[in-house]
Parts: sequence; C-alpha cells; structure tokens
Amino acid sequence: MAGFDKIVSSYEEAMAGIEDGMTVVSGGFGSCGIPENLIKEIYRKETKELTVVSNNCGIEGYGLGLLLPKRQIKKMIASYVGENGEFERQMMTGELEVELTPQGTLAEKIRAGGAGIPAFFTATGYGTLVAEGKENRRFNGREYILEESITGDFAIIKAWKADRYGNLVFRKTARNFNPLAATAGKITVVEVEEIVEVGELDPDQIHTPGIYVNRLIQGTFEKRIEQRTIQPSSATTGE
Amino acid sequence: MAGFDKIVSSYEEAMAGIEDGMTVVSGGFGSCGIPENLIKEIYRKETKELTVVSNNCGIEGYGLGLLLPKRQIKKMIASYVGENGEFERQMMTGELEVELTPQGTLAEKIRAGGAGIPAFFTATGYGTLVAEGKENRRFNGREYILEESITGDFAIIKAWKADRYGNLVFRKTARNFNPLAATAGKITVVEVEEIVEVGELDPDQIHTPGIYVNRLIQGTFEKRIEQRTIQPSSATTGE
Amino acid sequence: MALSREQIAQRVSQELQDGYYVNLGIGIPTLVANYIPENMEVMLQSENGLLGMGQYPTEETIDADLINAGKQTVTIVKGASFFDSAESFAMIRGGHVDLTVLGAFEVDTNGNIASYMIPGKLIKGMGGAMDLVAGADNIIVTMTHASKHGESKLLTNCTLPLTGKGSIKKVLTDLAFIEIKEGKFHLLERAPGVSVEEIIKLTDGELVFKGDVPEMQF
Amino acid sequence: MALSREQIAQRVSQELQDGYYVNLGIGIPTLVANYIPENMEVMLQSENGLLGMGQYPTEETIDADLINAGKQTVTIVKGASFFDSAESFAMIRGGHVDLTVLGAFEVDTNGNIASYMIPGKLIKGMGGAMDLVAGADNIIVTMTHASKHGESKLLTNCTLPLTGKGSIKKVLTDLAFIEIKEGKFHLLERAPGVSVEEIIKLTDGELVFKGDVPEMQF
Repeated sequence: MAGFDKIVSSYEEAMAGIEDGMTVVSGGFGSCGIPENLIKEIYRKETKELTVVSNNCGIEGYGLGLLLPKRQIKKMIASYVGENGEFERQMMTGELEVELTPQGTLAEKIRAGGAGIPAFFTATGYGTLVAEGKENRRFNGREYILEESITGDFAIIKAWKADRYGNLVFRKTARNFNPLAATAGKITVVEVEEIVEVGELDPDQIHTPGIYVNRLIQGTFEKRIEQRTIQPSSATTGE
Repeated sequence: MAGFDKIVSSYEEAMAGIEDGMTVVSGGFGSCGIPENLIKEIYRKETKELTVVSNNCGIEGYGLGLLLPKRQIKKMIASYVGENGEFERQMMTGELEVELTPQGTLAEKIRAGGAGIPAFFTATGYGTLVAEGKENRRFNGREYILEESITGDFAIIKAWKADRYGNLVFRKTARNFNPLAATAGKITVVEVEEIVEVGELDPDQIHTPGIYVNRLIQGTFEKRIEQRTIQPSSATTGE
Repeated sequence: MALSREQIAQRVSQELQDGYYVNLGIGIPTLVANYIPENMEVMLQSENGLLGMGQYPTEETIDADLINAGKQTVTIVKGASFFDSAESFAMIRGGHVDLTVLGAFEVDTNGNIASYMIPGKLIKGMGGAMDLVAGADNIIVTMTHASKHGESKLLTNCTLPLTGKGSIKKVLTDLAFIEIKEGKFHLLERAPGVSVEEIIKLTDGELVFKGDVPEMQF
Repeated sequence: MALSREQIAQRVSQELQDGYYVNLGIGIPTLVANYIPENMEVMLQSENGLLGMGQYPTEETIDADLINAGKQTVTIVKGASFFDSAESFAMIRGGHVDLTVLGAFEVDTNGNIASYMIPGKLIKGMGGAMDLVAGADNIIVTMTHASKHGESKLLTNCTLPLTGKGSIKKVLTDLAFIEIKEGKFHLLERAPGVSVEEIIKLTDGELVFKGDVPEMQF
C-alpha cells in the first residue's frame, strides 16, 4: 500500500514527466534554499522551452543558471536577474523572454495560485512599467493594480527536514519562496537534507503540510554562498 | 527604554482606547482559541455599536456571546452563527446586522487586510446570495467574485506562548483565525497562557512575528468545550 | 430498503482511494471515517486547521485546543499537521483536497446545491460549505432522497438559497447513487431492494438510466 | 562638505525611534545599522524572510541558510523570526514596517522614485523595491544629490522608469535633507559647510526653504 509515502528513489523518478514547454515554479532566493539537484536533473534531461518562475535565475553554472547555456529556458518570471552575465546576454539579444515582477507581487502571485485565488489587487507597481496593460482600480482613495496568480506544471522545492508523508520544515532564510512554490505545482517535487520518521515532526511546527507534496527525495547539497560577508571587517558591507 | 516590550499590566490597559463604533477582529473558532478575557474586558467597559469580525459569535454567556445581552454589537461579520439563541433572536428582529461570509473567504479577507491586498477574486459564493452586489469575472473559463479585505481598529488574539517582543506560538486547532486576525488590527492585543524569555522561542517556529503585536498580556483561561465527544461511544458522532 | 445513515457512509467509503486527503462534513459524512477500508490510508482534513484528524479522545486525552470543524473534541493521527484558517482554505480553494463529502437540503440537475439556509427558519450560516463546494473537483453529496413528507430533494431547480452553483456531480441518497451531467440526473446504482420506479417517483428533476441499474454492493 | 556615505547613514539613524521595525536597502542604507543609538532598540527586517537581522557572522558561525536580501551572510538577534516570502511582503505591503530606507537614481517633486532600471544599460530587476516603496508610509531615500558630472538627481520629473509613484516624502542626500510635499522639494537641513546656493544649483526640481536652513547636527 502506497498510502501517503511520497519518497521516490532517484532524481530521474523525481522529475519524471517534465516536458518541453512546461512551467516550473522554483523555490529559493539567490543561491539560498534552491533545489540544486532537481535543477541539475532538468539540465541532464535537457528539457527545453521552459517557463521558469523563481525570484532569481541563479548564477552562472549554478542553480537555475545551469539551464541557460543550453537555452532550456524560454521565459523567466523573476524579480531580480542581476549578477548573471549569460542571463543578461540572452535577455539583451531577445533569446530569453523576461517578465520582471516585484518580489512581493511574485510571492503573492504564487501563493494565490496555490490557494485558488485567480487575481488580486496590489498597490505595488502602480504607475510603473509593471502596471502596463493591467487594470487600475481605486479602493479607499488609493490606486491599485490587478495581478493574476501563477501556477506551475511542476514546483521544485528545497526543504530541510521532511517525513515520508511530505510534511516539510524549512531552515532559516532558506525558507523564502519554497513554501509558496510547494502549493503551486500540479506536481510538487521536494528535495530535503533529512527524512525523519512520521510523527517526529511536531504537528504545530510543520511549515508545509504533506497534502501539497507529490514526490520527495533526500539529497546532498553544495549550498554555495553568493556574498560571503564576515565581521569585523567594515569593508564587507557590500553594494 | 521600552523598545519591543509589548507587555501591559492589566486588561484595562490591554483594551485601552477601544471606543463605541469601532471594528474588532477576533481570533477563535467556536469556543476554541478565543481571547476570553479581552472579550470580558469589552463587556466590562460596555463599549457599544461595535462591528465584530469573527468566524462565530460565541455561545450564550461565553466568548463573543457575552457582548449580546447589552447589545454591544451592531454588526457581526461571521461564517456561522448557529447555536446561540440570543444571537438568532437579535438577528431575526433586526437589532443585529449580520453579514454572513463563507469561512474561507472570511479568512482570506482578514489575511488580505493585514497584507495590504484590498481585494481578491474567489470562486466561493459565485451564483449565491454572497455574490449579490459583487463583481463577477471570468478567469480561465471559470467564474469568480470580487471580495474586499477586512481590517479592524482592534484585533483581539489568543495565543499559547509569547515572548515579550510579541512573538507568538499557537497550539493545535486553537490557532485557527488568530494568526490572520493578528495582522489585521490597527492595534493588535494578544493574551497568552505563558510568556517566555526572549530567545526561548525557536526563530524557525514562530507563527506570528512580534511586528504585528502591539500589546501582550498573560491570562488564565476557562477553555470551555462546546461538543465534548468521547470514544468509544458511537452515539457521540453528533449532527 | 432505503439505506441507513451508516449504509450511506459505507457506500461513500467505497469511493475512497489509498492516499486520499478527504474533508468530511458534519452529519452522515462524518460517519464515513468509520468505514475506511483496512488496506487503505486516508487523511482527514478539518477546515478549522487540521490535516490528519483521528478518533474522538478518551476522558484522559481530551483537549479543549483540539477540535474539528463540527466543534467536537478529536485526536490526531501520526503525520498530522496544524495550520491557520487561511492556509486551511488555501488547501480547499486551491483544489488540494481529493474528496469532499457533505450533506445538503437540495440538489438540482444543473449541479446546484442548497445546504445552509432555510429562509425564515434556519439561518445558521454557511461555515466552510461554500468554499468546500467551490474548491473541490470531487464532491459527493449525501442526503435522504426525499423529505419525510415524500417531497423530492433532487430537483430541476433548487428552491432554497444556493451554497454553490454547478458544482455537484455525485449524489448518494438513501435510495440511489446518482451522477449529474448534461443537465440530468443519471441513475448509476440503486439501494438494495429499491426499484427504479420508486426512485423515479421520488426524483423531481429529470432522471435517466441505461439498461438494468445495478444494486449497490456492500 | 558633502557627507560621506557613513555620515549619510549616521544622519538617517537620527530618524530612528525606539521600537522601530526597519527595512534597510542595499548600499548606504545598510550602513545605518552601524549607527543605531545606544539607548534604542531597533529590529531590522530583511525581505527574504527575516525579522531581527544581526551583524555579519564570523568564520565559525557563517551559515549558507542565513542571508539577507543583499545575499550577504548574516546572523540574527535574540527575538528574531524567520518566515516565507509571502509573509515577509504581507508585513511590507500591509504597512507593518515602521521605516524603510532605500537608495535611488532619481526622485522628483511629485514623490516619484526611479531606482531599479537604466534602459539599455542596467536591467537587474526591481527585487523588493517596488513593494517597499508602495507599502511603507515612512520612507527615507538616500542618494548622492547629483551625479559625478554634476547632473541633479532631484528632478521635476523622473526620466528613468519608476519604482513607485508619489510615494517618497523624505530624501537625504550628501548635501541636504529634503521633504517632498505639495509638488516641491522643501529644504529642511543642509550638510555642514554646504550653502543653500550650492544645493539650489544642484537641484533640478523646484526647491523651497524657510528662513535660515539649519546645518545637520551629528
């Protein structure tokens, strides 16, 4: 009896069914909390024409940046694409379509997608390029724009701990977009650092209930750091 | 230096500033996880003409039901008002205005209020009395209605544990509407069973960050049970 | 013979599948939990913020902080989780629950359902029913086929205020298992010993069927 | 003399209040954290999902799972909390953050701000800036008053794509502290040793002031 056991035995199985032209929603912020190995599997499969929804597009050769050299991404929906030369090149030449979306709007679009809310109003982006082609409406004397939600054929997630039912716990700021993305995939695939026994996770402290999770795999992670800032050097405040 | 210390010393102080005609958003589901003592304080102060937003309106003489005999509530926004004779009487005679709102829509309206989202579309209630006077719109071949968000002058909350910064942890199904309501008050007042030292709550496991909380007080709770169902009697499945 | 409440629940339980997340409404639907097949795992969602609802507690384990959507004291199973009401209805509205079972006063041939209000008589509120009805793809309505006075509850048009519009596809009554499609009731199964004629007589909306309508198997 | 980056941060820090929740943007705003007055508690929000950001870590405490919105490794203070990105922007969009400090390329007399894009040159994306600008009531923009070539960044109308419309009321440059209201720049304070004439010369939008404009105090 399979029941609620979400564990799959290989990354191949984890990403089975992903096809050219699909939409993939990915957790992660910069290099933090990204599903590194699920991305590697998409790279290995050479799936193409993808629409990828993620706050960033990784860095060159790491994270979602892996999918750039072979031009696997057709369209990127992200809030920030800086610090990736290949990305910038493909965007400038028009090889890659980019839909820049404010970070909070992106988060809310993904949450709304998972929650069955097709659209919502937000003040963010009113009067800017982001508002172009979108409905404006006034509520209580303030202007808002209408934003539609996002769902994906696949959601790819990195969590810290899970039980085999797919109940997830995230760690520190590696949480970021992951719990939202987990709700927004037709098929939600999660890779974790540790799988614990069912019942070990405190039911009050589960960040993502297993109902959102379809497949689960334990992986090992490089966890590359983008900006290694160390005290007490005041020169490392970065800009 | 006050800093982030949210603790107040009395229930009087906790509810200071509440005035006739204000809107109060309350956590709780039935008798579970309700801010009993904050409600008692509103009863004691005899604040009137209130608009109260809560999933239920308590039972006679307990919870929000306390505010009925002296007709302190002008308007109730709730999803379920059953099992309260005085409530039904006031509603039937028109003494009390009631805006019945689907439970999920109510939850989302309160969350949206706290999150700066003035309105959202939902399929819930389409084609029903709930949709009257509201905009309908089609997204991807399905009909939705536009629902506006809710905020309150006060939000009254019951949590399990807190630190003095107002970081909150809820317990079991006593969580319910409480974390949502906590975000939606101009002034958010929380009563808890236990106040622990700052740093004792795991930062990964705080349900409501202190930024939403203005006042905090430790109380003692009756925690009345509405439907005491015990196994193994199969006659207690209740209807 | 018309099915008992327990038999209705039992027949509904045959629609369960291993690994289903299920929301059971108050009343007969709650009884379905007693008939989950032995070789199957099902998780019960309670819309007040619980996935993995267990049985009623004992006197020793009763906890005022642990109730279901019917406000009954309950327990949890291993692997359960608690969450707030917005998250709970994100699950429901977002279509993440595999099966919803709920009661009704009336359903009609357009898949409309009325279940929360009898004007001037019963105004308790819709609770989570409107969200459940709008959010789930897979809903089974359980109800008696007709009132005690013989008035059909399966209508051409609901007469009471609707809980949801065009959302119901399956109805299990004490007499019949019915599918709603293309504006008609399709009789799939009948209760043991209940004739097609009896069902037709007590069905107000257009009822169609193909060949011999099988009896329900228990 | 024009203020240094550190002095700009220091002057901003005078606008802090005890118990403030503050979001500091990348660049100069980040430096404000170094000048929080001794007798004051301030909590820093980082929009990637952290309230209560602390200093940079040591080699021993560095943690790849703990970064700020600028992707720098950080630590947390006592009483900090982590949350997801939707919750983080619920805080921001919902107006729960008391003060936001962020940089800009241009601001104008209508309170418009351009800070994320130079067409054909710099297209890195707005990140959380549009949400911060739309969500906060209390925003301080920090920037140099003019470019290295002497072109004013305080304009009648922004020339670059906007980050937000009508949302900026306070600007602190290396030369002046300015309030924006009624379609004008109001000169509140000038950097020590910088004359009103110099500021006027480097301000493109209409600049007004009352009487003697005081020097900033440090």
